[in-house]
Amino acid sequence: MAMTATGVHHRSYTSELRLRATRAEYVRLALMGVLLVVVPFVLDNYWMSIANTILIAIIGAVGLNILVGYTGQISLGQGGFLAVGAYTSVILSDRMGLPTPLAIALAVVMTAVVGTFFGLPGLRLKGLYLAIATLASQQIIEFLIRRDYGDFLTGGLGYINVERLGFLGFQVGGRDVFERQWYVILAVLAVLSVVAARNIFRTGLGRSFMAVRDQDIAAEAIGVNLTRAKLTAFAVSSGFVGLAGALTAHYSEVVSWEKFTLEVSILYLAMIIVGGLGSIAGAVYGAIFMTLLPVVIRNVANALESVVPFLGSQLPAVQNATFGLVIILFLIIEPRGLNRLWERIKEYFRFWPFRY
Amino acid sequence: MLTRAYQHSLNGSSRPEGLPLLEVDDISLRFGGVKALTNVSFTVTQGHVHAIIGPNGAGKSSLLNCISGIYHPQEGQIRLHTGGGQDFRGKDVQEGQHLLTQLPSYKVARLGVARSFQNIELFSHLSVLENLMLGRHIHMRHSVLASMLWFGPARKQEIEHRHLVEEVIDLLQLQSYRHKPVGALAYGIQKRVELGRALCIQPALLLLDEPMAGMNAEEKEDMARYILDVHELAGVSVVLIEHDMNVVMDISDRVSVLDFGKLIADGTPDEVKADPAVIEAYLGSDTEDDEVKDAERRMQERTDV
Amino acid sequence: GSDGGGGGDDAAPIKIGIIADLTGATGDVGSPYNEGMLAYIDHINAEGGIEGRMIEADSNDYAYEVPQAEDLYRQYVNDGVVAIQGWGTGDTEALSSRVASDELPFMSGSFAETLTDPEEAPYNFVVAPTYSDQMRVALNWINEDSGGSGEVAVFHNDSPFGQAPVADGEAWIEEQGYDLGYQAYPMPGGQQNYVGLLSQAQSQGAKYIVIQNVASPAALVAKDIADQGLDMKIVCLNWCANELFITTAGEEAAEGHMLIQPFAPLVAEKEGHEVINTYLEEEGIDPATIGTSWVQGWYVMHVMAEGIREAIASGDGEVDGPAIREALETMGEIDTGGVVGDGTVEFSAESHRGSTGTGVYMAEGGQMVEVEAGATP
Amino acid sequence: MSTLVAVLAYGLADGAILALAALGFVLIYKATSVINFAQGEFLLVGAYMFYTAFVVMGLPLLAAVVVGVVVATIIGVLVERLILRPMIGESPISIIMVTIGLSSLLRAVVQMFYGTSPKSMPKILPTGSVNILGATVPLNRLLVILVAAVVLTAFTIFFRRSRHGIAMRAVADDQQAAMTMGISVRRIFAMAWALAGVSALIAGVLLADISAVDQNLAAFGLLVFPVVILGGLDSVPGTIVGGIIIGLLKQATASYWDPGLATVIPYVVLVLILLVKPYGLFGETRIERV
Amino acid sequence: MSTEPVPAGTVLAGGVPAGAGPAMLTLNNVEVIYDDVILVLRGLSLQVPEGKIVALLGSNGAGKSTTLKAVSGLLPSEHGEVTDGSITFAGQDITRMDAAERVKQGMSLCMEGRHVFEHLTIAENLVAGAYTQKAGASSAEVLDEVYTFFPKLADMRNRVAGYLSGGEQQMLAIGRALMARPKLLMLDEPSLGLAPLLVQEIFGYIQRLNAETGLTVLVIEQNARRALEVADHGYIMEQGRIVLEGPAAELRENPDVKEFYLGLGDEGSRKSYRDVKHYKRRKRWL
Ligand SMILES: Nc1ncnc2c1ncn2[C@@H]1O[C@H](COP(=O)(O)OP(=O)(O)OP(=O)(O)O)[C@@H](O)[C@H]1O
Ligand SMILES: Nc1ncnc2c1ncn2[C@@H]1O[C@H](COP(=O)(O)OP(=O)(O)OP(=O)(O)O)[C@@H](O)[C@H]1O
Ligand SMILES: CC(C)C[C@H](N)C(=O)O
Ligand SMILES: [Mg+2]
Ligand SMILES: [Mg+2]
Repeated sequence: MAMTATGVHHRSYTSELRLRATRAEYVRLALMGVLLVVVPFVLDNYWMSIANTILIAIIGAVGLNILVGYTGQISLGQGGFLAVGAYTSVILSDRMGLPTPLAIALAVVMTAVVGTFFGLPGLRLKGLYLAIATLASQQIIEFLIRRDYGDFLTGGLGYINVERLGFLGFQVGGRDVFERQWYVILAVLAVLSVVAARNIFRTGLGRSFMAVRDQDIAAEAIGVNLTRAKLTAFAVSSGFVGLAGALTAHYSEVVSWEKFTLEVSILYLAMIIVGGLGSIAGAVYGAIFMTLLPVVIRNVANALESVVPFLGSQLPAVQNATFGLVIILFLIIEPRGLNRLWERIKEYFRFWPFRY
Repeated sequence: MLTRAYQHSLNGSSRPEGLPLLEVDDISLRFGGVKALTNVSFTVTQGHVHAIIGPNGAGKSSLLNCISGIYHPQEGQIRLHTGGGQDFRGKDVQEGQHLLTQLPSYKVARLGVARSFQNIELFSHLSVLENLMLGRHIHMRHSVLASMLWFGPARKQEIEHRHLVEEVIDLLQLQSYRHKPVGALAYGIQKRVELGRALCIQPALLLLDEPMAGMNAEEKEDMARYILDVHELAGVSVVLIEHDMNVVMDISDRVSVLDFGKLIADGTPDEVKADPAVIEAYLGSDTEDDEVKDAERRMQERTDV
Repeated sequence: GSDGGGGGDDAAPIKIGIIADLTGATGDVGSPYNEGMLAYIDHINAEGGIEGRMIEADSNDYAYEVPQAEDLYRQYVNDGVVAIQGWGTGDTEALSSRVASDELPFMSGSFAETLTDPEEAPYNFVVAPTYSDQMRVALNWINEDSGGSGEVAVFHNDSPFGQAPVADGEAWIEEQGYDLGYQAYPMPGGQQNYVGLLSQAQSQGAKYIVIQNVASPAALVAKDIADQGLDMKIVCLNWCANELFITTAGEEAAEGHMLIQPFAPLVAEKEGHEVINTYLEEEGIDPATIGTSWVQGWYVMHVMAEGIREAIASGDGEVDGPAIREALETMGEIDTGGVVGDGTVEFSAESHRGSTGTGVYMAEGGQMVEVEAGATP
Repeated sequence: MSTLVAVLAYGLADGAILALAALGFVLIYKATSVINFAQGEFLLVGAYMFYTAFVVMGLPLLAAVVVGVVVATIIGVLVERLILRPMIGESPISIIMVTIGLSSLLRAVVQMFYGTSPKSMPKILPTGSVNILGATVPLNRLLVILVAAVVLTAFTIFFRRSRHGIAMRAVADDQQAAMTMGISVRRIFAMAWALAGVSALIAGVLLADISAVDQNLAAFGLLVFPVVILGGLDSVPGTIVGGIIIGLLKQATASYWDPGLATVIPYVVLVLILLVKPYGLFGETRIERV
Repeated sequence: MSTEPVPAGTVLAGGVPAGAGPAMLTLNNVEVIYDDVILVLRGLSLQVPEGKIVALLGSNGAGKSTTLKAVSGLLPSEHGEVTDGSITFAGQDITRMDAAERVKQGMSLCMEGRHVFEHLTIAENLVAGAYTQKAGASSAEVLDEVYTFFPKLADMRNRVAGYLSGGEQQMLAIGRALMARPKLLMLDEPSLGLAPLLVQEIFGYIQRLNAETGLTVLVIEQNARRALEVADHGYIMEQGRIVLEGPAAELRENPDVKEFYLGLGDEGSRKSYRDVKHYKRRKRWL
C-alpha cells in the first residue's frame, strides 16, 4: 500500500483515490476476473466444493482481518461468531419461514450485535489479555450451543438439518449442479465482501480503526471515540463473519456445534496471519492457502502412499504436523505473510536488476 | 482569518484575540502518593503562545494531559471558552464555556483542543497523508454503509477534506513524504507530521509537548518557524512546553513555570527569566542563555542600588 | 466427473466410501472398527466378490472432525461411490440430509434412535439396536438386579452421541412402572477424574451407573469408584462395553461391572464368528488381538454387502443408492450367525432399525463373560 | 462433609498441577513476552518422554526422571533457538501463531510415534488411600500437592534470590537495553524455555500418574489460560493462586452443580475477573505514558 | 581554519588525534548495512583516546546512533550488520563480539531515547545495570554514588520507572549506565529532554568523572555548544562519514560549525528565533 509505482502521476484527488492505478494492476484485476469465471468450467464437483469452501473462508477471513489486522483486537472467538450467524439464519429461514436472503441479512445483523456484545471486554482489555478473553467467549458460546439449554436451538436433536437453498423462485439443484450454482452465489458475495472491506479502509472509518491499532491514546486525542471505534470494528467484523457462518449453514445444509470449535477460530487466525495482517488481499490469500493446505497434503499423501505407507496410515498426524510446520516456517521466513511476500516479489522485479 | 492563498483557516477558535481562552483553575493531580500537580492556576489568552517550563518531573506533561482529558485531576477545573466572535465561516458564535475536566479526551478534541506528544505518538503504520486525514476525523461522518459503498458520500467527503489536508502539507512542506509510512521517517519530519496532524483538526488551542527535543540548532530554527507560522498566519493559540530557553524566550508571549507540581511563576518571558525562584529551580546560575545572564545581572544591579 | 451411479457396467468394481476415525477422539474403538470393515471386504473379494463384482473401498481417517468428514464425503460423492460407511454421531447427523438428497445409503457407528426413522433420515440405516434400546435393556437388568427399587445415575458423553438414549431411558422407567430413581449427568471430556460426578451420584444414592461413552472415560470412572471404595456398579453401553474398558481400568477396577454389547465378541464363540476365525487364521492374525469393535466393523459391513448383493440379484444389474436402499428395506432378514443382537438384522420401509436384541456381559477376571444373549427391551 | 474433603483434595491436586503448568507459561511470558500456546503440548511431550525412559527403555525411576529433565531442557532450548529467536521483534500475534503452529506440530509428532491409544505406565506415586474426616482420599493426590508445592517454592525462591529474576524482567521490558547492561538475552531466553520445559515435564508426569499417558494431557494445557489470566500473566505467585482457584472451582462445580459446566466455569470466571481487574489478580499493569 | 571538508581517511591515516593518549576505541572504515539494503555507515573511522572526552556531532539521520550501536554490538537485534572495517576496543578486536561480552570488557552505552525498564523500579533498574558486576561492596558504592549525583532518583527509588517523567527517565538511564563501572562510557544524546539546570549538571558530572577517575567518554549531542565545551575532541559526521574533526576548541571557532551547529551568526551572537524568516538551507558537506 505504501508503495506507489514510479511514473504514476495523478492529476486529481479522484484519480489518486482509485484502488488501482497502473496498467499492471488492471491487468491483474482482469486476470482474476477471468479466473473466477473459468473455474466452474474446469473443475470437477469435488474441487468445486473446495472452491466454495474457499469462497466462504474468504468472507470470514476478511471479516476477522478487519478486527485483528486493522484494529489490533486479537480475537480467538471466530468460531463462536460463525455459529451465531449459522444458527440465526437457519432458525429464521427454516423454522420461522423467513425468505432465506432476509434470514441471512438478519443473521449478519444478529452476529454484529452479538459480536459487539463480546467486544465489550475489549474496551478495558488490551492485547493478549483480550486475546484470552475472546478465547473464553469462544468456549462459552461453544458450550452454550452444544448444551442447547431448553432445546432452544436444535429442539433436542443436537443439530439442524437445513433445507436446500432457494429464493425468489430459484432453487439450488441436485448433485450435478449443486456446487456450480453455489459457486456463482458465493463468488458474487465474496467479491462484494472484499470490495466493501477495501472501501472501508480508504475512508475515515477504516483509518480510525487503524489509528486505534497503532496508538490508541493518540487516536483518542485527535477525537476518535475509542469505545465507538472498537465496538464498530467488532460489529463490522462480526457482520462479515456472520455472513460466512450463515453461508456455511446453507451450503453444508446442516448446523451443529462441531463446526464452530476453537480449532475453527485458530484456523481463521492462521489464515489472516499467514496471508498478512492488515491487508484484505492477505486475507484472501490466507483463506485460499489454509483451505487448500490439508487437501493438498491429503492428495500428496494418497499419491505417495504406495511409496511411503506411513503417510497414509498417519494421515491426520501428517496433516497436523504439516499444518504446524508450514505456519512456523512461514512466519519465520516472512512474518508479514503471503501478501508481503507477493509485494516483495513485485518490488524485486520492479527494481530488477538493481539491488537497492 | 484567511491568510496567504489558503482557502481554509486553520484556526478553530471563534474567540476574539485577547480574551481568555483556557482557564486552569486550581487543579491538583495525584497518582497514589505522587503529587504531580498541586493547586495550579493560570489562564491562556486567545492569540498567545503560552510556554510552560519547569524542571524534569515538574508536572508539565501531566498538566497538558489534564487539559486534553487524558488525565483527570482530582481537584479543580479546566475551562475552555468558546465564541464571542466570528468563526471561520464568518458567522457569529455565541459565547460559551466547557468544563474540560469532566470530558473524555476525544470529546476535548472535538472542542478543538489538539496536541502533540513528548514521545512522538503517530500512527506508525500509516502514511503521512493518512495520519493527517485522521486529523480531520472529528469533522467527518463515519457511516459504515456509506464507507462500504465508497461511491457517493464517502468519496465526496474524502476529497473535500483532502483539500484542507493538502494545505497543511503545503504549509509544513511535507509534500515529498505524503505517501511514506511515518514510522520510517526521520525524527524531525515525524515531529512535523505530528504538528500537521494537530493542525488538521483546525484547533482552537494547540498543545505542544517539547516539539524541539532532540533537534539540532538548524532543525530547531525550522520548527520554531513552523510554530510561528501557525501562530501568526493562522492565528492559532499555542501552549508550548520546551526546555530550550532561547526558544521559549524568543517565541512566547507568556510563560508559566512549574516546579514540583506547583506554579512558581507566571508572567511575560522577561519577568519570568528574572525571577530568582525560577533561576534557582530551573535555569541554574550559569545558564547558557546570554539574555538570562543579562537579566540576572540587571536584577543584581537593582538590588545593589 | 463420473458422478453417475458408478455401477453401470457389470465388471466394474462397486465403490464404497468409508469415513473412519483412526486417530481422533474415538480412535480407540474407531480404528479396530475400520479394520474389521476392511477385513470383511478383503474376505468377500477373496471369495470372488459380490455376484462376481469386486468391492472397492476407499477408507480415510477423519479424526472425528466433522468438517473433515464433510470434505471426505464430497470427495466420495465425486468419485461415484454407491454407499457410505460413516462413524460418529456428529458426522452422521451432519451428513444425513446430504446423503438423502444424494441418495446414498449410509451406515455408521452411530446407533442413535433418530436415525432409524426413514421420514427423518431416509438413507441412514442403523444395524445394531439403538442406544435407546440398549438403555432399556440396561434398565431392565438393573430393575431385576436391584430387586425392584434403586437409584440409577446415567453418565453420558456431553454430546448428541451421549444424550441420545437419556430421555428414552426415563420414559422407559415410567412406561414399565419401575421403582427406579433416574438422574443424568453429562461427562465433560478431557477430565483427570470423575470424582465430582461420583459424589453427585452418591448424594443421589445411586448404586448403578449407566455409562454412555467411550472406553477411557468409563474406565476412569471405574478407577475412581475403586479408589474411593464406593459401592457402585457400572453398566456400560455399546462403546465402552468392550475389552478396552477392562484393560484400561485394570482387571481389578473393572471386576463385576456390566457391559451391554449388541455385537458378540469373539470370546462369546457364536456361529457367526467361525467365518472370522477362518479369515484370521488364513491371514495369520492372533484372535486374541481382535476386539469387539473389529467384529462390529465386520458385521456392519456384512449387512451392507448383503444389501448390495440383493440389489444386484433383484435388479437389472444397476447398483446405485436407491437400489441398495430398496434392497435393504425389502430383502427381509439378514443372518449374522448370532453375532448381532438376537442373530438377525432386518429393515423395512417403515423402520431402519435393524435389530433390537443385545448381549449382556459382565467383566470377570479381565474377560467379557456372557450373562444373557439377545436380550430385548 | 466427605464431599467437601474430596473436593478439596482433588481440586487442590488439579490446581497444583495447573500451577506447575502455568509456571512455565509465566516464565516464558515474563522473560520473552511470548504467549506460549504450546504449553499443553509441553506437558504432553514431557509425559511421553518420561514414559519412554521409564517404560519403553525400562530405566529406573530416578534415571528416567533425569533423562526426562535433560530432554525437556533440550527441547525447550531448541524451540527457543530454532523457532522463537528468529521471531524476535515480530508482532505478538505472529508469535502467538508460531506457538499455535508449534502445538500442532508437537501433538502430531507425539501421535506419529506413540499413536492415539492411552499408554499404561506403572504408578509412581503410592496408590493407597487415606481416610480424612470420613472421606476416602487417594494418597497420590496428596502427594501431587506436596510435590508441586515443593517445586513451586523452589522456583519462587530462585527468582527472588537471584539477579536472574531481575535480569529476566529487564529482558522482557527492553531487550536492547538489557544487552547494553551485559545481560545475555539469548541465555535468558534459553533459560526461560528450559525451565518451562522442566516444569511442564513435572506437571505432565504427575498428571499422567493420576490419569493416563494419552493425548488428553494436551487439552489440560488449555486451562493454563484461565489460570494465568486470573493470577496475572507475569506473576509467579499468581500462578499458584490462580491454579488453586481454578482447580477448586472446577472440582466444586463438578461435585455440587454440573460437571459439564465445570469445563466452562473457568472461562466464565476469567471474563468476570478481567472485567473487574483487567490485569488479573497480581498482573503488572501495562504502562502507557504519553 | 579551512572550511573545506577534510576527507576523513587522510586525517585519520595518522592515527590518534594530536596530543592524545593511546586509543581506547578505534573504528576503522566501518560500514553498516541495515536489512541487507540500507547502507548507513559508509567507511566511518574515528578514535577515542583513553581518558578523553570525545563528542560526535551531526544532523538527524547522519548515523551517530548507528555508530554507537555498532560499537556496543546492538546491530544484530535491529537486522543491521557491520559489513566492512573493524572495531577495536582496548587493543582487542570486538567487531563480531557478542553484545553482553562487550559490556564485560568494560564499555557501557546509554541509549538514545532512555530505554528504561518500564516495569522495574528505579532501584531494580540500577541493579540490572550492575548485572556484570560481582555483587558486593563495590556495587553498593556505585549505587550510593549514583544516588548522590541524582538525589531525585534516591527519593523515588521504589517508583516504577515507566511512570517517570521523560527527564527523570533520562537521569535513570545515565545512572544505570554508570552502574557497570565502565572504562568507556558512551552517551547517546544525554541532554535530550532535560531541563537546562540538569543539562549543565550532567555535563559537569561527566567532566568530573573524567577528571577524577579517568573515565573515557564518547558522547553524541545535539546540544553542540555544551558538548564542545566539555569535550577534548570532536567529530562531525554526515551521511555515514566523518566530514570534519579536530580539537573541540578549534571546532568551536569553525564558521560552518558555528552556523549550523551552534546557531550563531557571523558575528558570533545568537539570532532570535523570531527573526528566522526562511527555512534553513542545509550545509552540504559532501
Ligand atoms: N501515569 C502516571 N502514573 C504515576 N506517576 C505519574 C504518571 N504520570 C506522571 N507521573 C509522575 O508525575 C510527575 C510529573 O510528570 P510529568 O511527566 O508531568 O513531568 P514533566 O514536567 O513533563 O517532566 P519532563 O520535562 O521530564 O517531561 C513525575 O514525577 C511522574 O513520575
Ligand atoms: N533499524 C534500522 N533499520 C533501518 N534503517 C535504520 C535503522 N536504524 C537507523 N536506520 C537509518 O539509518 C540512518 C541513521 O540513523 P541513526 O539513528 O544512526 O541516526 P542519528 O545520527 O543517530 O540520528 P538522530 O540525530 O536522529 O538520532 C537513518 O536514515 C535511519 O533511517
Ligand atoms: C465411539 C463413539 C463416540 C462414536 C459413535 N459411533 C458415535 O455415536 O458417535
Ligand atoms: Mg514531559
Ligand atoms: Mg540518534
